[in-house]
Amino acid sequence: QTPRKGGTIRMTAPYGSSFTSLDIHTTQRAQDEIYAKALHRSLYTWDSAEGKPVPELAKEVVVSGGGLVHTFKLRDDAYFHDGRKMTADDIIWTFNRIMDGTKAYPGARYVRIIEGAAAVEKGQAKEISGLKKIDDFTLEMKLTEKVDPGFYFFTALTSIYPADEGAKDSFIQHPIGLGPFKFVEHVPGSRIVLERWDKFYKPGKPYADKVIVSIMGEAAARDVAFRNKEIDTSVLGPAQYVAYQADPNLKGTIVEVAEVFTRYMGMNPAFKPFADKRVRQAINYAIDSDLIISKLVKDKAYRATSWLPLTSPAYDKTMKPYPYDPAKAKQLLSEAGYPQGFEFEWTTSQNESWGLPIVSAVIPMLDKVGIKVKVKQVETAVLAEVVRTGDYQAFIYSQQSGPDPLAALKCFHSSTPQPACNYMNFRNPDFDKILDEAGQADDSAKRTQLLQKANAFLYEEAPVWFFNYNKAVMAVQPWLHGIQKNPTELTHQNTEELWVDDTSPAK
Amino acid sequence: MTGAPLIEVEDLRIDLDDGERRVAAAEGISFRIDRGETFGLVGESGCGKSITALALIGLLRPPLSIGAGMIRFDGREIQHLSAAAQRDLRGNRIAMIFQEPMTALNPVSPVGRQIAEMFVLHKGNSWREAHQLAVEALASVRVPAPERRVNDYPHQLSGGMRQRVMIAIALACGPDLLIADEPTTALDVTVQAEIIELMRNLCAERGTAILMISHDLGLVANVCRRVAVMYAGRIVEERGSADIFRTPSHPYTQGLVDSLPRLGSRAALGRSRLKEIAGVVPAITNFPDGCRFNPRCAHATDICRSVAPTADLLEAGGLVRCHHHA
Amino acid sequence: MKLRANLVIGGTLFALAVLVGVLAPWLAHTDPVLDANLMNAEEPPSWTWWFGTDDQGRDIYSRVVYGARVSLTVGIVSQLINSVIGVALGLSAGYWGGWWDDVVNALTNVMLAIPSLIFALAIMAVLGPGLTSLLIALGLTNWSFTCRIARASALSLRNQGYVQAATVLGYGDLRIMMTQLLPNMLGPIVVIGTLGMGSAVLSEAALSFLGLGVRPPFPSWGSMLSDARDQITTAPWLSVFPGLAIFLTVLGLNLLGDGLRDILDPHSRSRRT
Amino acid sequence: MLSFLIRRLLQTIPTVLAVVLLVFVLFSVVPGSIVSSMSDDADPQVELRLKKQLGLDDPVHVRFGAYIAKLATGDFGTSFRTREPVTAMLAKRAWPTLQLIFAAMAFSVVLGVPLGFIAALRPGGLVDSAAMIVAVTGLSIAKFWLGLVIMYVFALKLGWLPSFGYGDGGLKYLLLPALTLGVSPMALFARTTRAAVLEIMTADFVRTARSKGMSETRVVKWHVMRNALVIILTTVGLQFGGLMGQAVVVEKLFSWPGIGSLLVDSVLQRDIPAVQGSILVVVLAFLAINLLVDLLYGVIDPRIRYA
Amino acid sequence: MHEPRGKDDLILSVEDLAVHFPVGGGLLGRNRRMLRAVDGVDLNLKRGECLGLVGESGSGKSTVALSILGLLAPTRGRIVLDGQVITGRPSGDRKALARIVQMVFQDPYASLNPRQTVRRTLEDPLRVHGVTARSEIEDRVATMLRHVGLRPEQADRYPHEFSGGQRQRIGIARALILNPRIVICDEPVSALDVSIRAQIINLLLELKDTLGLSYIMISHDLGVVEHMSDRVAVMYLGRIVENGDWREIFERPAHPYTRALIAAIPDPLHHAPLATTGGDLPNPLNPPNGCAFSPRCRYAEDLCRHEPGPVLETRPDGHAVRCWRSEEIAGQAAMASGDNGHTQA
Ligand SMILES: Nc1ncnc2c1ncn2[C@@H]1O[C@H](COP(=O)(O)OP(=O)(O)OP(=O)(O)O)[C@@H](O)[C@H]1O
Ligand SMILES: Nc1ncnc2c1ncn2[C@@H]1O[C@H](COP(=O)(O)OP(=O)(O)OP(=O)(O)O)[C@@H](O)[C@H]1O
Ligand SMILES: [Mg+2]
Ligand SMILES: [Mg+2]
Repeated sequence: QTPRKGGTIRMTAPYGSSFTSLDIHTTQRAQDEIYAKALHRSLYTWDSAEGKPVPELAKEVVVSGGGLVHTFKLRDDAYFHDGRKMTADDIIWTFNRIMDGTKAYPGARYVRIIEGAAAVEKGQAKEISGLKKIDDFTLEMKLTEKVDPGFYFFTALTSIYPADEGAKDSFIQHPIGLGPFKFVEHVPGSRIVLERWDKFYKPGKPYADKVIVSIMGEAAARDVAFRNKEIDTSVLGPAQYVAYQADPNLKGTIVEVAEVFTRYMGMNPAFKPFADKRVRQAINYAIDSDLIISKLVKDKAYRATSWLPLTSPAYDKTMKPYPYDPAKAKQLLSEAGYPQGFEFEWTTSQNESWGLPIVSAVIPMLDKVGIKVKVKQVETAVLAEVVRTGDYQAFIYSQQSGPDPLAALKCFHSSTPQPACNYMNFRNPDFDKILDEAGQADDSAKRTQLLQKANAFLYEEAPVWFFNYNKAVMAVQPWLHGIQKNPTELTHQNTEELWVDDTSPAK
Repeated sequence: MTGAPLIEVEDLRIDLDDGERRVAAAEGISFRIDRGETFGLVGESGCGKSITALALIGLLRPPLSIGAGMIRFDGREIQHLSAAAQRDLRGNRIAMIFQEPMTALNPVSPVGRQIAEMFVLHKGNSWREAHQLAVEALASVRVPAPERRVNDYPHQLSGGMRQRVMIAIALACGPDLLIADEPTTALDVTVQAEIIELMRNLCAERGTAILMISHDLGLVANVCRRVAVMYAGRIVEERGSADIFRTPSHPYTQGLVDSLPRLGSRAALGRSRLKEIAGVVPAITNFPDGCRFNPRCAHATDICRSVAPTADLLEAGGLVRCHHHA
Repeated sequence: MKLRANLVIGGTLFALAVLVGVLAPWLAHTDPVLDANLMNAEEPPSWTWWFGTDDQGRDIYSRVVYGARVSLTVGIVSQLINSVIGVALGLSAGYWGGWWDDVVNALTNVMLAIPSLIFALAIMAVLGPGLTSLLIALGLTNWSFTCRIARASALSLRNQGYVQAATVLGYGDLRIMMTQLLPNMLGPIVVIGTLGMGSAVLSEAALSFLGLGVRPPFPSWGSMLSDARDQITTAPWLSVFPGLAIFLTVLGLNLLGDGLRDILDPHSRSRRT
Repeated sequence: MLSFLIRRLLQTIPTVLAVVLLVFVLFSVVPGSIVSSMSDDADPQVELRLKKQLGLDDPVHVRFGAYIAKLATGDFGTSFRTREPVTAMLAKRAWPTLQLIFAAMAFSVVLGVPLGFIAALRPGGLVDSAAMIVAVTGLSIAKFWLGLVIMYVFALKLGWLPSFGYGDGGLKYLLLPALTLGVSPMALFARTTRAAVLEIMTADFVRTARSKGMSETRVVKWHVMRNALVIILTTVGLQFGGLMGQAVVVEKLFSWPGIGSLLVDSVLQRDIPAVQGSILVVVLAFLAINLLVDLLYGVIDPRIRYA
Repeated sequence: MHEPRGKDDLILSVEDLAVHFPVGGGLLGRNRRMLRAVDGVDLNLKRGECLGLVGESGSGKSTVALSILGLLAPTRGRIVLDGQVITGRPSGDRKALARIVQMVFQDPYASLNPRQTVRRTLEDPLRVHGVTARSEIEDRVATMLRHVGLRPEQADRYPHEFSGGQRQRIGIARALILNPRIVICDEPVSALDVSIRAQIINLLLELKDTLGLSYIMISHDLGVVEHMSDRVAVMYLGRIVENGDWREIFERPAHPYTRALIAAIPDPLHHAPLATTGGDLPNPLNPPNGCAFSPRCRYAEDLCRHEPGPVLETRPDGHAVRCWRSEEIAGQAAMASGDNGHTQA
């Protein structure tokens, strides 16, 4: 089928009742990246088919300097929506902006990998020393570590802004990017409307004339709108996943993908019972995760074995998850000195797929082995804070565990501070050693093997209850084509690949 | 037509439906008023004066209703008229003034309009004409600066002024009968005197008959030619007003006349203990058998306790409802 | 006086709800929190599961029965707090007048100007979700109406002969307020209280919907209804029963309030013609 | 009239100040650091610098003073979350909310008041009973639940109206949210109107009107209506507050881009300047509307006009 | 009849009492005006005496009473009760005052707390005043109930179970339970059924003698005032316009207002048109210039309308009048006497 030109794509943003900001550098919420994928471009992009980041704004990348220096041969056909051609200056300007320490841009965590970036953040330097403009379309980047920069620079948090334009007050009202669609209108709390950018650098693309991203936080309302053919995509929760599967008219609309998120219960080693590995393992034995996944999550998830998710290159298919074995759990508890069990406080948010309902289902299971749970419900923002500061006995969370396995496991490295992503404050020299080795390894097979070992180590240490890896499910109207199964976040679609056929009610 | 009474009430009974049963709030009410005559109805609070008046003008509303009897106005039985015909009489030929001038006027409508309504309703005038007539009506009740006052709202007028407005409304269409239900109890004595005089003069000029209701014997006797005394839902005595004070026939009337300190009596006769009527007024749901005054009557005998007395004609003229009247 | 239908129906519904809450341990078939068995998840209503089971496999009937406790506690306690605050402020302001009256009036205006649900939302955000917070949030935000009525009653009552008599007899202010004013203004206050309880139950549901409700695992009708909203078509029984419980209770309270108003509030009693 | 207006405006100032203070104090004790609403893993040093820059290190009273000073110039501060001036955010949100509230109010008044009138004309009759059943039902349903049902019925089953959205098509997007929001005030107005009319029907001046020989319809038209309006108006004015509260729920449900959904988002994400701004705007709107109601009173009720 | 009595016979004296109410004006106190409800009133009450206080509605009678009871703080003036100055004392002294002066209210329906039994209504004051012995309390309540003509068994009933007359008896019992010296009766019978009034008037007179009480009797009903009072004070617009022995006032009224008042009473046996004064009641917020009665007075001359108001002049016989022309009017009246004070308009 040849893609049709024209038409309107009507996407939905399901994660809340507004977009945070039109300045995509300020926001790390998945919600905002939905529109950003149409409006902006970063140095890299995630190639869902290949399962890895690929250069987007560069035609070629040359690695030198022992893997630390990357030289980007930039596109010379990328135009900002104001008609100006993108050059290396824009990228340097953008990265400098993100490192403005007075603004705390969340993208700083990625740019910090460039040498001299941290100095800018601390106000000790004006420009990132590791970025060098060779000519208008050649950029040299020196990293502090031997990593693949693609994993750092593919998200919208590092979207390239037109130099200087991005600093203007008007920019936040009317953003300008490099993406296939340009900004038309934002009705806060309702929608963003974008229209085709004719000078987009991929020939013949985008296909559609217009993209509307409507904000619809209520699953039930989204359901009505989707069935009513008012929207083209809808993210499905467990209940609707079941309902759509059961409905012959809707079954065909389902698109699923294993996302790189691990859902888990983090346990605070500072809370005495959790300091004991046996207790943590006991909890993994005591919870019938498979049952929860099938009954409560309605199979809209994959059972987690250890930290790394299914789609991770370092995922070990031979590993088996903790079996459901309350007797074993009881035995481990006795060994650890808690034959009668104990009580802990479990901090959770209301989230339907990894928050409160899961906690509620786990409570009676833990009760069976004598462990009592006190629930502390907080809002998502507070939970993030709690997790970062370690102000918890246990919490349940969904954390990105990919796409880069090394970065994902790095979260358990002793050198990673708790607020960064080492939320369980995990410190184990043996683990550190394996991981450091993996980081040094040049051979990718060796590296993968070491990463698998580290992952298995975590399994054994059980710093968390390994619950599941998310299965993202989206319903897509039959007239919308070109959906990419993006494991980093299914709603993040490269809109230039999408097209609607003429059966779309929106024309 | 002369000689025929203006209004004639015969054996009227007013029922009160209190949800479970019906009780007669007033019964056996009979009286007649001639054209241009002044007739008074006195009695204590709750004896049924107001509901009798409301029955005459057709304004009884549930839970009250006419149970029996007949009201004939100008030869026609009112109850049997259509609703529209009744409305034609009301305001136009029978008018009424109420006790509380404060609340009897609509607070959010200018007084002029409330008068003008009468002309629009009954005389078919346009609002513009009616407004002009309202100014004249206000002038006729001696409201100063009537052109200005027509646009005033009730709360901008004093109590006496409001009652004048009420009189203007009542007399607007030149009714044959004016029912005045305690028109001055809410007013000061000096103002009362003015209102009473105004009402009396205007009615005399126009030949309007007055049915005046009050619990003030002195006032009624002063205004009216004939007076009926009510007690517990019945008329117990009806006399010319000159006689009823000098020679009251019914023990209740006697008691009333004697029990009240009259201005000048202490100076003339010295301070003596007032005569008391023992006991209390019976509740409407609990009227005694026989003569309703019997529990409080010093002269009561067995017959009083069992048989309700009929209305007897008195030689000196008038009626009394007592087994033992003089 | 005829016994009014709304009074009887309303009273019965409310009494029933209270009874269910009180007798919850005896009425419930299972523990509302711990007796979750995912094997039984989302069973439709049947002889075993009267109201069906939820996605966690808990018996909805038992949860609705226990939910009465939380929802009614929220309704009753928060409204009690409101009534106490409202009466205390309104009564004293109306009785004493002067600067205190001005202060109370200003306070009432402030409370009136912030919609109570929004105010409750703000308080919940500060205190965090949970039953106590909810009681505080709803208990502090809805007293302005009671206060106004209490103040107006106190203003008119203080000119009543018996209040003046009490003053003349040398009663202290507190005694006058407690023995002379309070008992005589209870009618409308109770009416407002009853209606307020109904709206508190609804507010609890609304706050649950907004993600700031009662802390689990204890079931409240509002949180059950809110949690079930995504399954409104796939498993309607999840929402029907708590929804019905809320509806009937609030309906009962509204009817009861109306009925009480007819009896207690002299304003709506028909006067003499 | 003008002096009345000015006096009323002056009177609202303490109320507004008190509200500002209240909200400010409330959120100065909020748990969770403000910076967490900005970034997940900001460098601790960055966090400190940020706090300082936002003036969050100053004592509460200094912050309050600064806040008031800025407010006086119409500056509501900058949102922590969107980094936009709160004023700009509110400006965009105000109109949708006003649309929603006025549509709901219009719907509820237009339906509720006549319903109450009809019910009152024959108390105890069939219409009365039916109207009161509708009314009490409308008051007893959880709003979000009602909204979902309305959405299913009118959008999905009947296909009459879109289930969500704002703007381009105009009225058709407004109808369902306004209907959801309007049901309970409609019920309330029906009840208030009925009670008011019944109350007024027993007033002495109604008896006077009847004694003039007026038909019942005239009595109602000439004398009862206007008096009832005074009572209804009070309820309408106060009900705006309730509507603004309920709008939070309805806006969230229908993805309506108003102040309500902004408020919920901001509350949940600890965006304090935005929360303060939204509440303040709601309060100001409420006060403005009630000022309007007060002026209307003057038009309807001469006792107030001349007071 | 009016032999001068000793100064210590005075149980109450009110000197230059003024009570002004601020009215209008909002929060900001703009256009707030003073309503001079009482403006310079002097009154004396002797032991065992009944002072009648009459006057138009709004003339300040109740305000005077409330000031004496300590319920209103006077703007100016002095009140001496049983030798003690009570003005300017803290309101905490309400209890001491309560044992000297008490009040009987107009409306027997509104003046009893509907939620308290008669017993509580009567016992609570005793308790408040430190009488704690159960038997003494019961005794005093029973005695008092018998005094006012009720049976002690009726004490456990609620007010709605009594008729209006009985309620007024309870009101009187409540006023007397603390054994006060002075009782202020504000329209004690005007709300009662006509046939009941005599019972209450007789009761009040009896109690006065048996208990040695002094009364201040406020009433519209001149018949009642004449019947009960020893002295009468006539108020008009916040001031006393005439004050004197009852016989003087009723037989030889000196102030035109008093005369108009008396003349406006319809006489049941004398069907003459009622005397009218014309004019409207003055607005207390905006009192007329000169003599307050001048706009309505048929004797008014330029002097009355423009000079500042006349002062209260006391004649040797104790009869005081506030009128520029009382002498001349008295002369005219003497000429027209014989019509029982009724003046033709
Ligand atoms: N609408 C009504 N509902 C119930 N009872 C009523 C109603 N109207 C009057 N009554 C009763 O009917 C009786 C007679 O009332 P009515 O008003 O005629 O008395 P009245 O003689 O005019 O007394 P007053 O001097 O107090 O005006 C009273 O007992 C009263 O309680
Ligand atoms: N608390 C108050 N505030 C303002 N004005 C008052 C207050 N109390 C009384 N007044 C006014 O003071 C004046 C005198 O009132 P007062 O009650 O003493 O009159 P009165 O002679 O007892 O009248 P009535 O015979 O009607 O009882 C009136 O104009 C009244 O409106
Ligand atoms: Mg009457
Ligand atoms: Mg008085």
